[in-house]
Amino acid sequence: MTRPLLQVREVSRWFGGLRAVDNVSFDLHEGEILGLIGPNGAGKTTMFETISGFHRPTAGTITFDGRDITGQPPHRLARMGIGRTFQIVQPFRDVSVLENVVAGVVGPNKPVSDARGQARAVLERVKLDHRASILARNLALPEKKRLEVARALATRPRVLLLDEVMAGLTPAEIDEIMEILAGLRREGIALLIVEHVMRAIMSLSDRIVVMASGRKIAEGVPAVVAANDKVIEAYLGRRNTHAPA
Amino acid sequence: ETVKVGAVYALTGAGAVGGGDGMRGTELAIEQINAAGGLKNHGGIQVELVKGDTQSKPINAVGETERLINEGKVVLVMGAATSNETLPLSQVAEKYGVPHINTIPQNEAMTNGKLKWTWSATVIDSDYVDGIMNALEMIHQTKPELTRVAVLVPDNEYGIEMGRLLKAELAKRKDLTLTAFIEYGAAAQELLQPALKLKASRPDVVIQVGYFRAGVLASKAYEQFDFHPVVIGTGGMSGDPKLRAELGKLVDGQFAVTPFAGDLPAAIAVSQAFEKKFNQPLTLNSALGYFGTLVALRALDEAKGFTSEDIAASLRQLKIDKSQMIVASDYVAFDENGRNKGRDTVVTQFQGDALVTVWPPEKARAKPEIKKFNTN
Amino acid sequence: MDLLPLLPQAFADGMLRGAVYAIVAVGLTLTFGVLRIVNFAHGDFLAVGLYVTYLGAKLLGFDPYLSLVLALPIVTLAAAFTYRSLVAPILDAPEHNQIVVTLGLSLILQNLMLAIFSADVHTIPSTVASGVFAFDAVFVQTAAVIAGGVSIIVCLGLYWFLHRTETGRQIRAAAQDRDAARMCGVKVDRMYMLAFCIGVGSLGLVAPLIAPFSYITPTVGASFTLTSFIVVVLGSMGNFLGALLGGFIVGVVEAVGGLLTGGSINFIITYAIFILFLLFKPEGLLGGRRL
Amino acid sequence: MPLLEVEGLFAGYGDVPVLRDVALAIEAGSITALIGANGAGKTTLLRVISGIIRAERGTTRYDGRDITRLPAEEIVAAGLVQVPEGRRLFPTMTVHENLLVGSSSPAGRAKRAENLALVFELFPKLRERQSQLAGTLSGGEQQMVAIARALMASPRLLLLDETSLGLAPLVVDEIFQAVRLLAAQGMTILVVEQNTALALDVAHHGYVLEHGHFALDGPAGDLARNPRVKQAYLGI
Amino acid sequence: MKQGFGFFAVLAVTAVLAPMLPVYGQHVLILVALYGSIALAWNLLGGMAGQMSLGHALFVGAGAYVSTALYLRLGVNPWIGLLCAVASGGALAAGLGYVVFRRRLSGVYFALVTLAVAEMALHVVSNIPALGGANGLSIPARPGFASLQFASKLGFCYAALGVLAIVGAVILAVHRSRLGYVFLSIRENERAAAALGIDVVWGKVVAAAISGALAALVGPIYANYVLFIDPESVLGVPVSIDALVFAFVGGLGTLFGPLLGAAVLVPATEALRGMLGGRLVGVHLIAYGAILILVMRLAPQGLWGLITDAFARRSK
Ligand SMILES: Nc1ncnc2c1ncn2[C@@H]1O[C@H](COP(=O)(O)OP(=O)(O)OP(=O)(O)O)[C@@H](O)[C@H]1O
Ligand SMILES: Nc1ncnc2c1ncn2[C@@H]1O[C@H](COP(=O)(O)OP(=O)(O)OP(=O)(O)O)[C@@H](O)[C@H]1O
Ligand SMILES: [Mg+2]
Ligand SMILES: [Mg+2]
Repeated sequence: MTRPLLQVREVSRWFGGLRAVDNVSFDLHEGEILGLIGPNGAGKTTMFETISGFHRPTAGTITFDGRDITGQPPHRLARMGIGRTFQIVQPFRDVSVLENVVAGVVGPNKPVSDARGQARAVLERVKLDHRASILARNLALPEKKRLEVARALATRPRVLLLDEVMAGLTPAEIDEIMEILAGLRREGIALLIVEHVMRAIMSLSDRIVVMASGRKIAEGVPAVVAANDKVIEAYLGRRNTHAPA
Repeated sequence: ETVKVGAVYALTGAGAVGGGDGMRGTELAIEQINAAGGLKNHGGIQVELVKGDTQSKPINAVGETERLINEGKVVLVMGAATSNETLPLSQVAEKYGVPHINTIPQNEAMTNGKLKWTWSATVIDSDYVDGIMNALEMIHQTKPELTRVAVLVPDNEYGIEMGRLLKAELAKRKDLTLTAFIEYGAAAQELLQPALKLKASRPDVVIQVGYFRAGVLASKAYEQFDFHPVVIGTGGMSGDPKLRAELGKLVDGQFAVTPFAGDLPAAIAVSQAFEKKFNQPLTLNSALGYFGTLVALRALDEAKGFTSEDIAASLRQLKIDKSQMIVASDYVAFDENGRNKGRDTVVTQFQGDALVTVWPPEKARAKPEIKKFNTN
Repeated sequence: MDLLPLLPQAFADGMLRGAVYAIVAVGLTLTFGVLRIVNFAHGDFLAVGLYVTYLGAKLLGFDPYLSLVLALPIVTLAAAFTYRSLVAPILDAPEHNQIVVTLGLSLILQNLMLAIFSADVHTIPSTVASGVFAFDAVFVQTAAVIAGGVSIIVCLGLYWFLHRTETGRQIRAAAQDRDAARMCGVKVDRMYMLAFCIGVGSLGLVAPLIAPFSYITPTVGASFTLTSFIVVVLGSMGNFLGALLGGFIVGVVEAVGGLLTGGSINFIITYAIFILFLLFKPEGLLGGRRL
Repeated sequence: MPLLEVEGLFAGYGDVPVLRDVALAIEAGSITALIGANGAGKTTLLRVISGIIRAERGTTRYDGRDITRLPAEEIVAAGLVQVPEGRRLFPTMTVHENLLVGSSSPAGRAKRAENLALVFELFPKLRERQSQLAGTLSGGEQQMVAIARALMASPRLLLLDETSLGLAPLVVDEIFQAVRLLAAQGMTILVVEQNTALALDVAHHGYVLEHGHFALDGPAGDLARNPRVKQAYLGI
Repeated sequence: MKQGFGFFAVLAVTAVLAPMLPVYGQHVLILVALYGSIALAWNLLGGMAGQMSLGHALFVGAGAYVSTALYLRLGVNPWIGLLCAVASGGALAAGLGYVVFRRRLSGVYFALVTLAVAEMALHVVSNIPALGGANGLSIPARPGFASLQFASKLGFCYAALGVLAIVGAVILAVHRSRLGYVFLSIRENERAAAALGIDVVWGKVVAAAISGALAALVGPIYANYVLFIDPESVLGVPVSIDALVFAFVGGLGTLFGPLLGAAVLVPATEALRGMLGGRLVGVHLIAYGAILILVMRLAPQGLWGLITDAFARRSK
């Protein structure tokens, strides 16, 4: 495999006495999809927030493309090429879908000249182009999730962190998103995805990192992780120990 | 057929107390002249009042004055109650060349020669200071030992100017000791701390400057601290008959330096008419509004016609004698700057139920009483 | 001048004034801090209460304390009417709609009082509590002590009510999530109405209490509105004990500041302290914990 | 007679129509699953039934009584209780307080102590967390509180909206275990789920909502084998 | 595009019609243009960037005081004073914004801080003798273009419309540039904005600076029109409240709604005062209050929304 694009080294993030993320390390390579799973409250979202600069790590270092980015503010990381979505969708509710994505295009300090064209292209990639002129708040949930992806994509990220973009979707809708994500991988964008939908995460991911109580408890290819006793105990439960499709 | 005159006061907003009083005085004066047959020299023509409300904002003083001049077609304007409204008002009068009768504010800038169209019937700040020094004189005639003097002024334009003049005047008097000079916030909700500091300086006499509300708050604070100096007040802060109604005997014995006293011979009838019409006593601002309007109407009556030039000429020559003075003015005649040469103040005192003029002796209705007081 | 000996007096004045701020702010804490209704007319209801007290004195010869039987029900009724006609329809509206509506209400109330009572300053002395207590060199008005005491009791009482009673709990639940509360069987409309009526109606209790040592004009309430917002924020939004503490702090800062400085420099100090507070402890005195 | 009966229901938000001519019948003691794409109107239907929003037309009958125009709190008092989508806890109140608010209806208040005991038996974790602020709980724990809070109202009919959303598989198992237990004790339950397989697995009867209208209904097992359902909702 | 054209068209028509207005009408036009400019400036920060200030009087007042004091004390030409006013308003807003936004204060906290700072400034100025203290400053009447005083009312009309045009042009330029999206993103969701590469603190400070500078532009024109300023009239709370009420009533966050708000409410106040002011004290303000409530009830999105809705319906 290529050299790691994103390196997380012994990162911790504490809230007072609570160790939400505790000494976690992993790598993400170019063009790779890395799944991050774990029980509720395991620290997955906190890990995302720390990588994308919304939280400063309590300890540890994060490097991106060989540069130490630990403690950089979120907007600077976004400009470097780290894009992210939010677990709770946060569209700009009162403007159109297109404007949402234009904001993504110009966000990292780009002029507005051909931003609309670029935004339309991004909307096509997530199959939202037919909704371009709708106010974002009027979108249905699956569309909002895709908008969330589109806006992050518009910033031309090299790494994209996706936090539960499939939660609340029907299986058919999940299939649609999976297809989009597979397309992104083909474009060479590295993806770090958090998901509780096992079917999706097991089939999409190249590798999976499992967290519980802030710690990394397992890492490896999906089949191996799914069979790991610790993972079954903490997360999957006996009934869900099916191997990936 | 009527001739229209304008009056601009703050009827709403922060300055509504003073402005409302001024407007009521003006209303009464106009009602009376109309009832008495209008302007005699002009075939008994009736006078119509057009009112403007500044809402206590200078820019509305501009707008309202312009409205009155342009749309109300008034031949002269009167007002307002505070100098921050009256200065812009007079600038408009200047621009249109319409006579402006300043009724209430005593800011000297109104009549320092820069404004050609403003005539001021009332006193200026320094008159109050002279009056206060007279009052001290009066006190020392019976109690020469009361030499410790403290000063309490608000931090608004009126208070700061008065404070400056008072300080300068007291500094000249080697026989007096200035024990404290205290500024209070004009918008303050209570005056406990200023009163506390006053008391701590152990003055015999407190000179207090301010408006009605401050008078209420100061008297209550003195009472709380069991502090009873000889009080000389100015403005609405002392000597307003409404104070007696609100505070009862708390104001007993307080002196006030004022250009108006309700017991001046010509004022008594006006007071009664005012009470009858508005069901409230005639206050300083009401009296000044009334008096300024009288001056304006008199000038109008004596003018050849109702053009601005005619009215201005009439104002320049105007002479009103002592018998018609409802205020402390000795007579009315304007100097070249539009300042009333006859302007004057008297000293009044709350004595029991009455508010009486006690100084100067020739205008006094009673003798000043300096009752028991404590300052320690 | 040696100001040191005067400090105890200033402190006492500040505490008593702070208690008044606190009790006015407590009502705002309920409506603004808990229900999130931005009410710029809050203080004007205090003025309404004061005029009711004044009328009681003028027309019926009531002592201010007796006027409680008029002011409390009338202000509460006014609050109920306001809630039904103006507040309830805009509960879901954006904050700025609420601001404009309550600013409009404030204009209406102030000018209604102006039209009826004129801008004159009035006082309402009490014969029951007219005296002055003297402790050593400190003088305090009996009426102010009564108001301060009641204020503390009311703050604690409301705290108890909101945290320890069934109704209080339901009010808090309704304030946090109206639909969820409804799904729990809470009569949400009634709880909002009740909270608003208590929050604003409490001013009907405050008015007669402060009447003996303050004054009335149509705009007297407006100055309380601003101070109350400051106190509510200082004391951690929505926290009654915080409001009490915030009230005391503002009162004492004003009084001691007034002693050490003159004129409006005092205001500058109060505002400066408030700003520093917001900058460095925005979650308020009692931490971020809302109700 | 069904415990809940919905007929000819039309509802929407302002100008936007959502439900068109919906009819539904739920037998006492059964578990019914309601499935459908996002935005199909499932939540809207539950909100109408619970009296949170008003129907434009149509009736809902509960226990033989017309409750279409009843205020939400009276519907709760009658024993029809919803666990809302997104949990909707009172975040700065403690778990205990959340549970107490859950028993605001007269029926709930009367059986408060009893229900509290029952709830702690069902979710032993919550007993330890009683004095923690609800907003600081993990997602799974919050979902348990949401269900527990609804149980505090002594429901006869429990409506569960997207209970499994965002929860770890293990927790989802725990929660549906509890649902089965409640049904076994005689409670009538309506579950709305995106996790169609799970919903049809636990339910006796199922409804498929498409664009605000019921496209299909039948025994849960039949639906699970229906090719159309398989393709659209089971992702197979 | 369309809105910009519409704005300048309305401005041009107004400029052509202005000479035909009676003098009092011209006064009202000046008021509308000045208050409208303040409201538009406020809206750039409060509506477009979502940071609602309750202290815009600070910038209006700074503008008025800087130009007036420079002229009276140092004899600086009022036109240069005007530039200094704008610079000082912008600098003040940027400085205040930097301190406040860096501490992550927003919403009601931001509103209260700005209110407190403006009030503090009022009392500070009241205590500075060089600025006339509470007395205020009177500007000697010296009509002439060079002294920024215009001999005729019409001259002031054009000056005020000029200010409005500048404010409008800046707003349009911002709206069409990247800044427009920066403000929009910050207003809609700060965390999402940061994730898009937007420096949120920087964006807010820029919004504050532009807004403050534009508000300060109004100060010198006001001062030279009234020829008198004092702390209460240019730094007082009512100035800030007016700006925000006009913006709310006109349409928060829309490009030109706040101007519409001023264009409706200012003449309404004047008309009400003219009709009712002389009779029963305060009645016109009661009516004004009722109008505010009614507008918010009937047009929750503001008058601008009402108009665009009507157009949308017509074109359907
Ligand atoms: N800002 C914060 N302050 C205090 N505690 C926090 C904060 N953010 C998260 N936590 C705590 O950190 C822990 C990890 O939370 P996190 O949101 O990262 O979990 P998660 O793995 O994303 O869970 P889920 O799958 O439910 O989304 C939880 O216990 C949570 O309550
Ligand atoms: N408060 C609201 N105002 C306006 N429209 C709404 C509102 N809530 C929902 N809608 C719209 O009504 C339609 C149905 O929504 P509903 O929430 O009932 O769907 P659902 O089937 O529960 O979907 P989901 O699986 O996403 O929860 C959707 O198009 C949605 O956008
Ligand atoms: Mg998470
Ligand atoms: Mg739903």
